[in-house]
Amino acid sequence: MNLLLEGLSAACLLAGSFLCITGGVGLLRLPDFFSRVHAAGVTETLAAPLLLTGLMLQMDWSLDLLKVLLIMLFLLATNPTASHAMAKAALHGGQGPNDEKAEEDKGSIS
Amino acid sequence: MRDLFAVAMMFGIYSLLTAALFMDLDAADVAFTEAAVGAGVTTILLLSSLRLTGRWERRPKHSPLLPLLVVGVTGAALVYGTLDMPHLGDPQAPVHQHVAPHYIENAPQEMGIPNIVTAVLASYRGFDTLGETLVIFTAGLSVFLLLGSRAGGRPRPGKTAIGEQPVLRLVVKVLIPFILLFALYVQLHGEYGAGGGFQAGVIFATGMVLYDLVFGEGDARLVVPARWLPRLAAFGILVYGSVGLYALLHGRPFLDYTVLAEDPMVGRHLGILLVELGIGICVFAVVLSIFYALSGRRRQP
Amino acid sequence: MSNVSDLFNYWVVVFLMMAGFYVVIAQGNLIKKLIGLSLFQASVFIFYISLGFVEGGIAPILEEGVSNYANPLPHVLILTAIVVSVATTAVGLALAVRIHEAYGSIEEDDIQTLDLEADDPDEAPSDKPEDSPR
Amino acid sequence: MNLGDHLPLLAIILPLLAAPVCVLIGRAGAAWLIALTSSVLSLAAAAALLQGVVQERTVSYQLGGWAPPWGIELRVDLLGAYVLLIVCAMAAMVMAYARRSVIREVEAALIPAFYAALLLVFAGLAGITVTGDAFNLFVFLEISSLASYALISMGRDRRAVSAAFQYLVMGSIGATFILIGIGFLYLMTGTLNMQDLAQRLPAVSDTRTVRAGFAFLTVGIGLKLALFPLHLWLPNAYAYAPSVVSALLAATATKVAVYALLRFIIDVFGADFSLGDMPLNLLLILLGSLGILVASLVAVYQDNVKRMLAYSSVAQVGYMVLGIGLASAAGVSAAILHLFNHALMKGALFLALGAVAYQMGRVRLKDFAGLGRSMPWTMAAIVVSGLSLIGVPGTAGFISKWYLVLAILEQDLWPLAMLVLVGSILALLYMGRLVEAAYFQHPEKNTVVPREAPLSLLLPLWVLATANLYFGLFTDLNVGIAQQASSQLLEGRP
Amino acid sequence: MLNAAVLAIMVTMALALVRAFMGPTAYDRLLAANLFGTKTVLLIALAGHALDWSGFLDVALLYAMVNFVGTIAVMRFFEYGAGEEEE
Repeated sequence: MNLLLEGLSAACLLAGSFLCITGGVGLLRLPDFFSRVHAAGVTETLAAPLLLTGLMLQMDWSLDLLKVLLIMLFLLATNPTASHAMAKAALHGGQGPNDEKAEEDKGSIS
Repeated sequence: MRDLFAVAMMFGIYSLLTAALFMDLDAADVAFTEAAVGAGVTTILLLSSLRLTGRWERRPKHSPLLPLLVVGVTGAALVYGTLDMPHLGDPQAPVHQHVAPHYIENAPQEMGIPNIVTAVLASYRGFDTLGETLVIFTAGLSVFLLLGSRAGGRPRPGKTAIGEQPVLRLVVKVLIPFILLFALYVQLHGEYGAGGGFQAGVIFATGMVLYDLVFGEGDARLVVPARWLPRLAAFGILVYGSVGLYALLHGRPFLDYTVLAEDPMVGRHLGILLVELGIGICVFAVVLSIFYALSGRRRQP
Repeated sequence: MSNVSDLFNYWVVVFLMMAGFYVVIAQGNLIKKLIGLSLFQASVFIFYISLGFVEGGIAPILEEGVSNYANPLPHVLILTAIVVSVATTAVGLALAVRIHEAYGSIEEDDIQTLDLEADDPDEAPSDKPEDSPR
Repeated sequence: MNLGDHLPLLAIILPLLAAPVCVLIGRAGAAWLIALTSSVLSLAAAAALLQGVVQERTVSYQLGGWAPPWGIELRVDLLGAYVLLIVCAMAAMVMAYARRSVIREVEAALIPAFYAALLLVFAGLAGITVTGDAFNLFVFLEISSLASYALISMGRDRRAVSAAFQYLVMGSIGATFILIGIGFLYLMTGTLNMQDLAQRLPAVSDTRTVRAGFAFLTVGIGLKLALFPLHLWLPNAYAYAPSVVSALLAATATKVAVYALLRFIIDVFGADFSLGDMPLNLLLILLGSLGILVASLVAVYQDNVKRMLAYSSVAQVGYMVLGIGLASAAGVSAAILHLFNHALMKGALFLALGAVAYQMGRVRLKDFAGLGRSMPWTMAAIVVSGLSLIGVPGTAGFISKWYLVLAILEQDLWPLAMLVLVGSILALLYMGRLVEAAYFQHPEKNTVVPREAPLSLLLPLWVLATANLYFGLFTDLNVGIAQQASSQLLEGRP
Repeated sequence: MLNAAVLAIMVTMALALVRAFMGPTAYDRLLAANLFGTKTVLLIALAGHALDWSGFLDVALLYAMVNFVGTIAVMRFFEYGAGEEEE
């Protein structure tokens, strides 16, 4: 039984960390702000729960398990909202999604 | 790094890393406080004052030679001082021989609560904590003296802070009860794990600040009007002071909690709980009043 | 002379202290001075906590079967000192806002020039009008 | 434990808890009343404490019922009780004086908070004199300086705010240095209680950590003390603060810092370590004399009278530090004596300036023209305390300078004796300018001739002025306690 | 296995820091700071379990909250800053 648990948690952790790194690299490589928001979104909203489930599988039933679940729920609630709010604010901030020209001159001012 | 907003964010990251370092050095309570205060309150206060004083910094004109010299001398004195220090974490260091072992051995018998830090904070060195609460009260008082609670015009009810963010408003509406509940948990959990009056007060205030940020401070001031806050802070301190004075009436030295109940253990429990409550109220009122004073002020060019 | 490599962590703390101290002295912007100040104080706290660290000990929260705890006293001192540091920063920020309103800028050089410009220091019209929003 | 045993605590808890009560009540008149009663009560407690301490040398009060090294202990010896008495006395005088002066200088809505902050400054300073725990001293220091930052910025001139900011930055750096110093000491000894430190330090006193800790502590306290090179924040802070605030700070803040310096140098580190091994006595003598000369010289050229007195405070601190630097029982007792007398002189002078500011609105030298006739009582008080500042025989100032010169001659350091004389002459110069403006110049035509300050301002002013004279003539009480305190301090440990 | 995950998180944090320093627009810095915060929550949770600290989950939960509030605060004040004046 716990072999299955071990395997599952290992898989989750692996997938989580892989997504993490791809998100990070995406954050650096992608040219435009809005594509970076997407990359950051991937890591925050997908890699985080994967890693936390991996962690939960390894822990035995205790108050701590409940707390990790709480953290996961909290992250799931806040991160998408934060990314959404950021994208909306950026849009309001006059930075069109994919007009490259706006990207250059906007970059110089702020 | 001339964009002060970025500096404020970097400072948030710095205090976050300090909190992680405290975790690694087995200081759960301190990491908790540093995270709640350093990354939370300080960053928010910095941002709200940067809003008032402008975001950009000019290149300093004068040469950095003298400061470098002073810093060099102080640094040399510090390094000179560290040469005879015991290594990191070696148990024979004098620090662990003299006063600390008493706390670790006697706290369970005398206090009966697992979190020794709260035991030392509230009872052994309770007078320090009274001083600490007074420092926070003084800060709130000073900001009140400087910026005045009614400054910056009347609150603008209903003005949404971040343009039209329906999604954000909905999620925040769901989250705030959870945050306030978490603050209550931290307040009462002080004796068993990391937490206590001070951290709880900060989390309460952060919850209210979040409400203020998203729904515009007009609504927030309707919930907790700014006029009450100085009095609330004063009430928090008087709760702490009266617990101490109560011991005086019974002829015991100040801040001796054993008078609160027949069995000294129960008395100390009660004393610590009351004291933490006093701190929580005071810190909540002060942090929120400072935030109101800064965020409510109109921008004078 | 204890071998030097073990003292490495103290030197990191000293470097952080000096970085904060340098920012306080060299920078002209008042808000940056405050950030430098709290940086300086934060590194003093790291120094205190590293005093209390015990090899193999755990956080000073009593659990069965564990005898080796970190030293709780520095933690208590630091809880108070963090409060002091935040209080000083908050009052400093409030002062910076008031300075910005009085002088129009928070660069130290501008403030000094504005003060010197006023020919008779006390005659200066700069005397705050009574009705300035307090 | 009857009331008598709680005295050390009562002296500081009263103002500490009176401050929140002032804010809670929120009315100006009531706030002033609370402030006055709590400072008068703590003055009574301090006086009773001095009686108690004179008999049984030291009074110890364990907080929370815990024994010293584990809990915090309030420990009052002769020196502590003596400084506590002068702090409480000056605070009571300033509170009695404050009512009308504050109404004129502070906006009505902020007056309750103003009194609360005044009480906190006083309570913080009183706490420093009473506490026996090093970290507790840091906490009280922080309370008093934080409250004084806001109070200084309440001044009417816009420079008050930038002066307060400078004071905040330098004060916080000083406090952090003290924190580093305490950390080094704690590292090597494992305790924070001052008596415990005193016993455990000799064993480790030759290590570099303790020496570095000693250096940081001295620099930190030096910053708070406005020792000569570190005094840059003081003139602006005292000059632009409201007159009540500069009176309270000038009369007590630097004195308590001198007390802290004495407490750490002699009580905790031991006189032979701090003044013998470490070159501190030379340093103190050098900085003290430099401070006297430079500060007095600068004071002569000041146009704003408050700044002039602020610079003269830096010079007077130089005298005290000179006394300590002599590293002899006579020197330390001269320093303690001067600490007491200087509080009287500066308190009276700043209260008098407050009366002038109350009538004229400003305190530049030009405003003093012809005041001798229009405000006779205030000017007479200024002359009396001015004479005491110069050190004319028959005034308190003379006594402390006399004992200082005796201590110097004991070690036949002739140049220093000359220096004290030059300092007095410089003091004569800048006070002379003031008196000459008041009595021999005529006010410009268009200025309105001010009436005499109201009685509520004059009464405390004259109480202090007569105290200057009283302690000048009847010296046994004053000198007796100072000499006992210094001998108790020094013989505490070889 | 936990250590591998912790390592991956650290790498991502480093990348986020690079973006925070380099980021042309302030929004990029804000994004990087938010990402950094979330990753630290995960780091504390995982490392806490691996090195069995005590009381680390409260800190992680608190930090998730503080990070969220900080991001909202920056957006709120940033909007004011950018909107009204460009020094």
